[in-house]
Amino acid sequence: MINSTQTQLEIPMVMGQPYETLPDDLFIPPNALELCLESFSGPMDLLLYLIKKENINILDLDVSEITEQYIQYIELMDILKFELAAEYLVMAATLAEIKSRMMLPVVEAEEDEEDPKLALIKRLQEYQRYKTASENLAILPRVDRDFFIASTALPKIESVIPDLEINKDDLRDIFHEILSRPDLKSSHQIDFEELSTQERIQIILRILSKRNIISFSKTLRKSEGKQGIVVSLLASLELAKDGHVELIQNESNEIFLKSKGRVGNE
Amino acid sequence: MSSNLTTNTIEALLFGAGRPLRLSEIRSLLENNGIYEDLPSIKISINAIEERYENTSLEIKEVSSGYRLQIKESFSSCLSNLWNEKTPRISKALMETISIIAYKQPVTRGDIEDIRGVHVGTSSIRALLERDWIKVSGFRDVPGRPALYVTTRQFLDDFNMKNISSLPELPEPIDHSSEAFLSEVI
Amino acid sequence: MSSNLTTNTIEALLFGAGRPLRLSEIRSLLENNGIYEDLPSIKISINAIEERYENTSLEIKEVSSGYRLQIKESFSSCLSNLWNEKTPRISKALMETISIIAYKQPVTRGDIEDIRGVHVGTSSIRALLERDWIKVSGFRDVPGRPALYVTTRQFLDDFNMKNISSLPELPEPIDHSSEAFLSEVI
Repeated sequence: MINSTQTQLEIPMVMGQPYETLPDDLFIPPNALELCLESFSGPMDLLLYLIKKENINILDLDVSEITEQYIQYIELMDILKFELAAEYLVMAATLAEIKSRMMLPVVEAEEDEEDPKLALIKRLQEYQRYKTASENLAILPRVDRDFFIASTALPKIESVIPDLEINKDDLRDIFHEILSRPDLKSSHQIDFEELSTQERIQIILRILSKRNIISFSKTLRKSEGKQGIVVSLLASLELAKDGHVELIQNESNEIFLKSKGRVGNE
Repeated sequence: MSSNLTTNTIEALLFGAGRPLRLSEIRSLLENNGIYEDLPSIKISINAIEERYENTSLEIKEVSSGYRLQIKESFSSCLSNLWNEKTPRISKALMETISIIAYKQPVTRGDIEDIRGVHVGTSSIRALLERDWIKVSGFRDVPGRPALYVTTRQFLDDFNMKNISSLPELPEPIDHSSEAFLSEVI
Repeated sequence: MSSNLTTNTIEALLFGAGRPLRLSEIRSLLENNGIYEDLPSIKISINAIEERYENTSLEIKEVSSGYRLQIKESFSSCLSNLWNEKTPRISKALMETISIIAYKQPVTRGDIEDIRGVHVGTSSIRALLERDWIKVSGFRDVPGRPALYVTTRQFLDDFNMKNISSLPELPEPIDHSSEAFLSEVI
C-alpha cells in the first residue's frame, strides 16, 4: 500500500514534452536517457552514476575513462538544452585537470599539495554516504503519503474565542504580496543577450533621475523571474559601489535604492 | 452485507477527510479502492461505526453536507481549556492559503500550490476546514477530481464581511504597473 | 487506576488538539478539568486507547512531539484518493539537502553545497522552512555569519520518528582505513 515514489523511473522531459528521439550524431549508452538526465541532482550524482554503471569501485576510479563519459553527458545535456549549472562545468574542468596530470611524467609532488584525484575520491565517497542516506529517508513512511493523521470535528466550544489579530485588509495585502512575487519556480533558458546588467543600471538611473528613491521590487519585472532579480541586484550593487545610490533596508525587509544626488540626466 | 474491512475503510475516510462526506461520495471513494457497496450497505457500516464509538469520546453526526466524526459535546469544556490556552495563532502559511482561496475561489489545493510556489500540506487545508473558514464546493472535472474549496459564511462573519464582494479591492498588480513603469522610462 | 471517563477525556484531547500531546501536557490538561492522574496512569489509559483501536482503522503513535492518533498505513491508498492529486513529491535534490541537515546538524548552506557539489538555492531552503522541517538554530561565527540549520520536531513527526536517533544509520565511509589506502594509490 505504500505509494513509494522513489522507484519510479522518470522519462526525461524536454521543454515540457517527453523526450523520445535521440540526436543521431552522438553515441548514448543504452538506458542513459531513461535514467533521467534531468534528475541528476548535480555533478557528483552524475559522476557516481557513471562510476556505478561501469560497476567499478570508487577507489579504482579510472579518471580518463570517466572524464570522457562525463563530457559526453554534458555535451548531451547541452544538445538537449538543459540548463547546465556551472557546477557541471567545474567538475569537467576538475576531471580534465586530473587526467592531464596523469599523462604528465611523474614528478615529485609537492608535499603539501593534495592529489586532486584523491580529493575527488574523498568527496565522492562523502557524497555517496549522504546520497544513500537520502534514499533511505525517501522510503521512510511519510505523513500525507504513506500515512494520514486522524482528525475529527470539534464539539461546540463555549469559550472566548480571542479576537482575530488579522482583518480583511491583511488578506488583501497578503494576497497581493503573493501575486507580486517573482516566479522563482519556472525554469528558464539563460540568454545573456536578453537581460543586461548594464542596461538595467541605465534604467534604474533614469528612474532615479525622476524620483529620489525607489524600492528594489520596483526594479523587477515579474516576467523575468529569478534572472530579473539577479540582474537588478547586480545593477543595484554596482550603483552602490560606484556611490550613485545608497541601499536602505527598512523593517519590512524591502530594500530601497536612494539616489545620492549624483545621478544626472545623462 | 458490508464487511469489517468496508466499515474500517469508511471509518478511515471519515477520519482522514477533515470534512463531512456524503454517502454517495463514500461510495465512489470506496469504488476507487475496489470496494463496491450500495448506499444502504454504506449506511449500515456507518451505523456499525456509531455503535463502535458508543462508549468513547466520539460520535458520528449527520450534518447538511454529509457524515462526520466529532467529539461528543460533553468533552467541550476540557477542549476549551486546550483552545483558550493557546491563542489560535494563524501562521503566515495559513494566511496565504486563506487569502488565495478568498480571492480566487473556487480553487483546488494544486492551484494554491501553483500560486504559492510551495507545498501546501493537508494539515493547512484541514486547519481551515476545522475553523470552518472553507468548505468543498465541488470537484474539478479533471483526472483525480480534485476538491474545489470556497470560503464559508463563518469566514465572512469572522472577518466582519457581509458578502465576499466586501473583500478589499486588490491594487493593480505590481508587475503591470512596474512593467509600465520600466517601459515608460526606457 | 484510571477510569473510562479519564480514558475518554484523553482520547477527546488527542482528537481535539490537532497535534501530538505529551504525557505531561495531557496531565495538566486533565488537571484543568478536575481530573488528577499521574503519568503512569495516563500511560495506562493510552494503552487502553491503543487496545480500543485494535480492530479499527486507527492507531496511536508516539512521535517526537508526543502521542497522536493516526490512520493505519493499510488505509493510506484510499486516503490518497481522497486528497487526490499526485502524492507530494520531494525532489531528489531536496531529499539530499534535508538528509545532510538531518545527519550533520547544525550545518550552513555552504556545508551542504560542499557535500552536494552544487549551489543550494534559497528556494530549497525556503521549501524546507515552509514545511517546518528545518529551522535556524544560530549563526556560525565566521565572516558573513551564515545561518546554521537544524531539523525540527515537525520533521521527526512527519516521518513517524520519536527522535533523531531513529533515523536510519548513516552509511559508513566506504573505506575506513583510507589513510592506508591513500598511500597505496599514490
